[in-house]
Amino acid sequence: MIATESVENPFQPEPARIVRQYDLIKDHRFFQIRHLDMSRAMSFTYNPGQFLMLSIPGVGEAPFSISSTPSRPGIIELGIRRTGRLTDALFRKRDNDIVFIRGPYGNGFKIDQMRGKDILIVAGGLGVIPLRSILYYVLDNRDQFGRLYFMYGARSPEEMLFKTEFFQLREREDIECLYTVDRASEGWTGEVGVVTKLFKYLPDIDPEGVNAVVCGPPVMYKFVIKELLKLKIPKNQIQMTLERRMKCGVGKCGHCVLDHLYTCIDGPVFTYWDTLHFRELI
Amino acid sequence: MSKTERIEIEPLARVEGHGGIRVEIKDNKVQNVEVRILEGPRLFETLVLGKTPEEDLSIVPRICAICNLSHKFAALRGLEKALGVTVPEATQLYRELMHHGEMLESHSLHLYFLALPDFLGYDNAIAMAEKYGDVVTKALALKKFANKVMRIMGGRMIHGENPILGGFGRLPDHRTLQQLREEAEGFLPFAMETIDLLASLEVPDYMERETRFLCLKPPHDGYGYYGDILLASDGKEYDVEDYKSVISERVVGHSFAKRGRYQDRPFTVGAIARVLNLGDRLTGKAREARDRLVNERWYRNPLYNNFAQAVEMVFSLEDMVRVIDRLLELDQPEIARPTRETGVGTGGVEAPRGILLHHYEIENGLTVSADIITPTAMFLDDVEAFIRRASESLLSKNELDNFELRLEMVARAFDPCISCSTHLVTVEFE
Amino acid sequence: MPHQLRLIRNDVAPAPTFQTGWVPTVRILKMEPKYFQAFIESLDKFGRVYAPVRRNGVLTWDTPERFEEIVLGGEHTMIPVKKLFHPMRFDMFRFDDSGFTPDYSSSEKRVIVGVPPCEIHSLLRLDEVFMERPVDPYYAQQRRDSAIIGYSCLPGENCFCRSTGTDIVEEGFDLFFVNLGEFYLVWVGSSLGHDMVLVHEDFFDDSVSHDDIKKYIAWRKKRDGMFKKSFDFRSMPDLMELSYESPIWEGFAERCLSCGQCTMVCPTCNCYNVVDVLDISSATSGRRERHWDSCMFVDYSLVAGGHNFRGARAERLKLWYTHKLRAYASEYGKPACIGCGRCVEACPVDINVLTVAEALVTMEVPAR
Amino acid sequence: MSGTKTTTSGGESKGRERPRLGIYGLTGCAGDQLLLIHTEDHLLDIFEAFDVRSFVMASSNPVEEELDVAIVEGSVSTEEQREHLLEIRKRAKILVAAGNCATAGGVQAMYAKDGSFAERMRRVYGDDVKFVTEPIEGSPLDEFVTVDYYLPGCPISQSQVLALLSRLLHGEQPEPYPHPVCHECKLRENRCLLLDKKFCLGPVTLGGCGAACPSNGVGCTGCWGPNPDGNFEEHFKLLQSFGMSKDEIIRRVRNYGGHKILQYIKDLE
Repeated sequence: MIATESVENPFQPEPARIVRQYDLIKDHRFFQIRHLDMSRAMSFTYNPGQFLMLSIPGVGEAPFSISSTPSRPGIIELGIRRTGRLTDALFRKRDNDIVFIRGPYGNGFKIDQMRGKDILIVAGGLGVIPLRSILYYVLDNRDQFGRLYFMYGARSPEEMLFKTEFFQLREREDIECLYTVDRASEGWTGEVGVVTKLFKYLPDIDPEGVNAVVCGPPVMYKFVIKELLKLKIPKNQIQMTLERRMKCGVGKCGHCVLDHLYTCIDGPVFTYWDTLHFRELI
Repeated sequence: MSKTERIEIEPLARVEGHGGIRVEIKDNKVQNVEVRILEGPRLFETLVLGKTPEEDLSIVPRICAICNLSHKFAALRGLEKALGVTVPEATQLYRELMHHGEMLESHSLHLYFLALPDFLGYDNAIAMAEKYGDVVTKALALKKFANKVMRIMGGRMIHGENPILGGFGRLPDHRTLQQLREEAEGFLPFAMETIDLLASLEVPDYMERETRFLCLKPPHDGYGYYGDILLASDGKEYDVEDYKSVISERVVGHSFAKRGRYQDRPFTVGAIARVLNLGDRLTGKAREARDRLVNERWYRNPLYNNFAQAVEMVFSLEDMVRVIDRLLELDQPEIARPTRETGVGTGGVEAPRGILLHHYEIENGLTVSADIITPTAMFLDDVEAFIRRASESLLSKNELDNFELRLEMVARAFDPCISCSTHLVTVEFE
Repeated sequence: MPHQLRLIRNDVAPAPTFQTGWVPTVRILKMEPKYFQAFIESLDKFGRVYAPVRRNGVLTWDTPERFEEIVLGGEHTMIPVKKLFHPMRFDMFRFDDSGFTPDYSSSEKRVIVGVPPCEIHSLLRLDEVFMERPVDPYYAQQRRDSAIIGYSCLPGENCFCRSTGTDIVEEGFDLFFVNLGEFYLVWVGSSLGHDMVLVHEDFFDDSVSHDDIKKYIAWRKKRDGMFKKSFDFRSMPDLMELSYESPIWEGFAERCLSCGQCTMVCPTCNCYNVVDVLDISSATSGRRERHWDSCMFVDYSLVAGGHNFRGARAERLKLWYTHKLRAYASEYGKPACIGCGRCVEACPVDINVLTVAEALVTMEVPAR
Repeated sequence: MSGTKTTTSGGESKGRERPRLGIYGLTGCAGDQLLLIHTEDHLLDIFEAFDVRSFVMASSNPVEEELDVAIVEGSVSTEEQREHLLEIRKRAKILVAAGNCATAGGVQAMYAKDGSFAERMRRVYGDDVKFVTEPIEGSPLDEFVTVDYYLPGCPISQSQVLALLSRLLHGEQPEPYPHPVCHECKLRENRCLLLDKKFCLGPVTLGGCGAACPSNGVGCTGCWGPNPDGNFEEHFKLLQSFGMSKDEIIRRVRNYGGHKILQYIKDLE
């Protein structure tokens, strides 16, 4: 009993304006976009950890994590690395140019499960982009969560994304910021080494009371999870967000399939418990 | 023009490939004329050595995209002779249909898009379209139709692999044939309008000189584009297997294409040779067209080759209808199989621009020798001769305006497909 | 063909999945063979008729020029009926500077004649993917616009649909013809099917006798005895799970040509790629196309920046078989394999559900 | 949401100069240029969208200046062509190699680097000829210059060349298509020739041709060049099981493989 005329086309891209953009570091750019239709822009909401499909007509469409928090509505923020045809085209766009988006897609982080808990955010490199969303969500709803630890490892101080923002966070008392770089440069006084080296700075925690969220390059997960398990954090309280090739965002095209799950609808956030069942996951 | 001047026309615009004409003039006298073929050597006859006929059939059409199906057809005729393959009537007719497609495609491209702009004084067909929009539109449609025939019979537009030893990989259904028949009939009026247009043109005479014409004589009473007998305008006939004694070849340093001669003199092949040698076999509208256009000057003036192409377009459209009508009566043919693995054969086909000969020697299923003589290789010496004549007559009349363009027109009239001139002699295999 | 139980318990009606209407009870009718052609020819008023016909030597779903062209009752088409619902290539949108406009023009009213039970099952499997919210409007429209006329078949050389439970069908058709030789039993599966019957009511007889039922049961028995291939599907999920690290994957990967034929011919494979094609024009206009894709191809899991989650051939093979034999079942409670045997016929190097299933048991990659 | 139409502030393309295009042929059959001419419906679009500076096969009076895009067909087969290519490269921002000759060397490169070229030249032309330009064994463009985009095939495919041109027109990059011929072959609903033990290079050859040969019952000859993901070893074993010798398989794979096939078969030869 489907009348196509009245069915929404889930693949329909909607126009959005690039409100502002600037380079984070070389080949990494920050975009603020807003639906052209103002009422749509104001009603648009999402969960931290969700993503958008972004199109440039004639070039194509790809998924991008939302880096802003729904607690600050009206503007969608994306952090994008220039890696190919679509991002090349996107980087040529100027302020006020139009791109096309649809979404939000994916499950997002399990906020309900995280409420009342201590939050441990572990980001590696580009992985900080989706985690920035949950980071600010927690900060904006500070009373709903316990202690907040934010670990971020970058290759070098120069390659830290959102460096100014994140350095300012260190001045807040309601968050513990731990940063590390693989290679220090002059003036860097923080930790040097991979992100797992930061775990030694964690105070004693009650593992049952902690929710960890992890995102980073594929090689990072194994090592970080080992540390989290050492802390005895329950497997279903470890969440990670994954990247996969996607062509639809709504569980049809098949590309992001992991076992019987689709990264686009059952993910991109999975718990470590999930990955034990689906060995291909990480 | 008192001191030595060298006129170079390079590249030869709108000639497919890499031709260049070099004319050396000293004290108002033509010293030297060279049509240079500087496209690199490809050594096709060595490429097929040790290969199966199936591979030969895939490799040799790559000599020239424009007449790729002529090469395929000639190779099929040569290889089938060598291997004792006799194709049924329907297969032969499908091949004729295919060949009509290529003939129409090539002639329409050359006549409407390359030659007519010259006659009418335009840079290209797009410029010509402003005043002759109707002609260009219809010509485009005709060419498209011809491409369709090539695509259906060849398998794709260029280098289709549908024609195979003994038959075809895939044949069109009756519905498709009917459609092609209707379309062919539909283009006849336009082809006849073209005859009217040509009849109204003035054809310059600055290059005129006597020459001889060679073509293949069809194995039936009618006009046609293949055969096993070489027919010369002097009335002589030769078995195509003896082609080496009829057409002598030589190598020149300014050309990777070899040069053929008949009785030690340059000669002309192509549409004009066919219409002159076989024109009295034409019937119907094609006969009307031929009678309307042909005159004594054709024997001296290569520009009439374009007129001959127009006559052949009419013939091809009419003959396609005949071929399809017969095919609709016949069952789909079986693929004919080789009866031997060792043998020798020369396949003769009239490519759009003239006689194309493919000679193969097969031993135990593998190619031990091959010789391919392309039409361009046959007429290049004659092109040089006509260019020399044109230069001399223009110089003597002191007509130096558009000198290069007028020489180019002469070369272009031959419809030289330069890429197909990369050609070789027989390689004797030890 | 419909489940035997339905013959007697006609109070439980199959849900008419995608037709507009509801039939309170299953009607089972009889038809004499002499009426069959006229009946099929009468269906064109419900839409353009598609059926298995031979084109260039290959059986394919296409529009028959004549009734005689239709091939029914056994041989499979090489490409399954999914191509009529999930087209190999189509335009999803036209775009220009002002945005994307959906293109639904590829759909038309159709009557698909001769769909075997396994392929009806395959459509129900595809429904699980495409009709799940959010509904794929392209697929949904093709589904809504198509009537399914099922037709019974006898197993071919490589059929093993008894093992996958797809040799019988309870839903997903408008009419279903069981060919018993001397007559047809015709199940009416939807109100549209009922409307079709009404056009030539005189062809049908609604008094199915006890004797007819006995003939049907005998035919079922005979058919059940004809299967030459089978495999134990129920143990597959566990076996797949246990074999995740098995060396057989590497063994099959050495042999696999990654040609993707298995996925193209598989009635339940639904993967696609989306590509924007610009017009040759200075304006930014063009179309967004959808094409069949395959998880056997190297770029299937390749993301921008060059990371390939399934660069190794073994990973790609494992994904497909895991998906067919375990993962889909965990999600939807039934295998994604419908036992048609197309992969058995299509693979030039004998990698298919049967050889893989066997290797999972023997831990040996069978010789070719 | 469905059918959303909005007026936007316009893209970057507005008011931009048309990109300058040059189309050139070196040694080959001219089929790739001819194919462009055969795009009838799109040829005028190409001339409209691009400023076609040089395309001597289709239009006279070429203007040999700076180019945004140069499409070069054919192999480098003489010293003069090598120089011509270097000169085009200098003028062109983007260089596209079109066709098997330009991308792999063409059929004339089937004996690539086996040392027989001089002898074969001698066989064909004799000992004494001195040509005005030195012949070179057919070589792909990237032996001498950097190539930005490849359009493989003998000939190239109309849809691929139009897709490339339309992307370049907007300053975008083309979509890669790294699938074997078998992909399109199955979509044409052909019976797999390998099942009938017929020679076919489909699985080890890049697709894009629309399965031109297998659709006519003729095995793929490999003209799109090697599929880097191809399982060459296994495919050769399969063909050997049909009764073909390894030499014959290598010979056939080299017919259109030219220089590019060598790296894939070096361990198999």
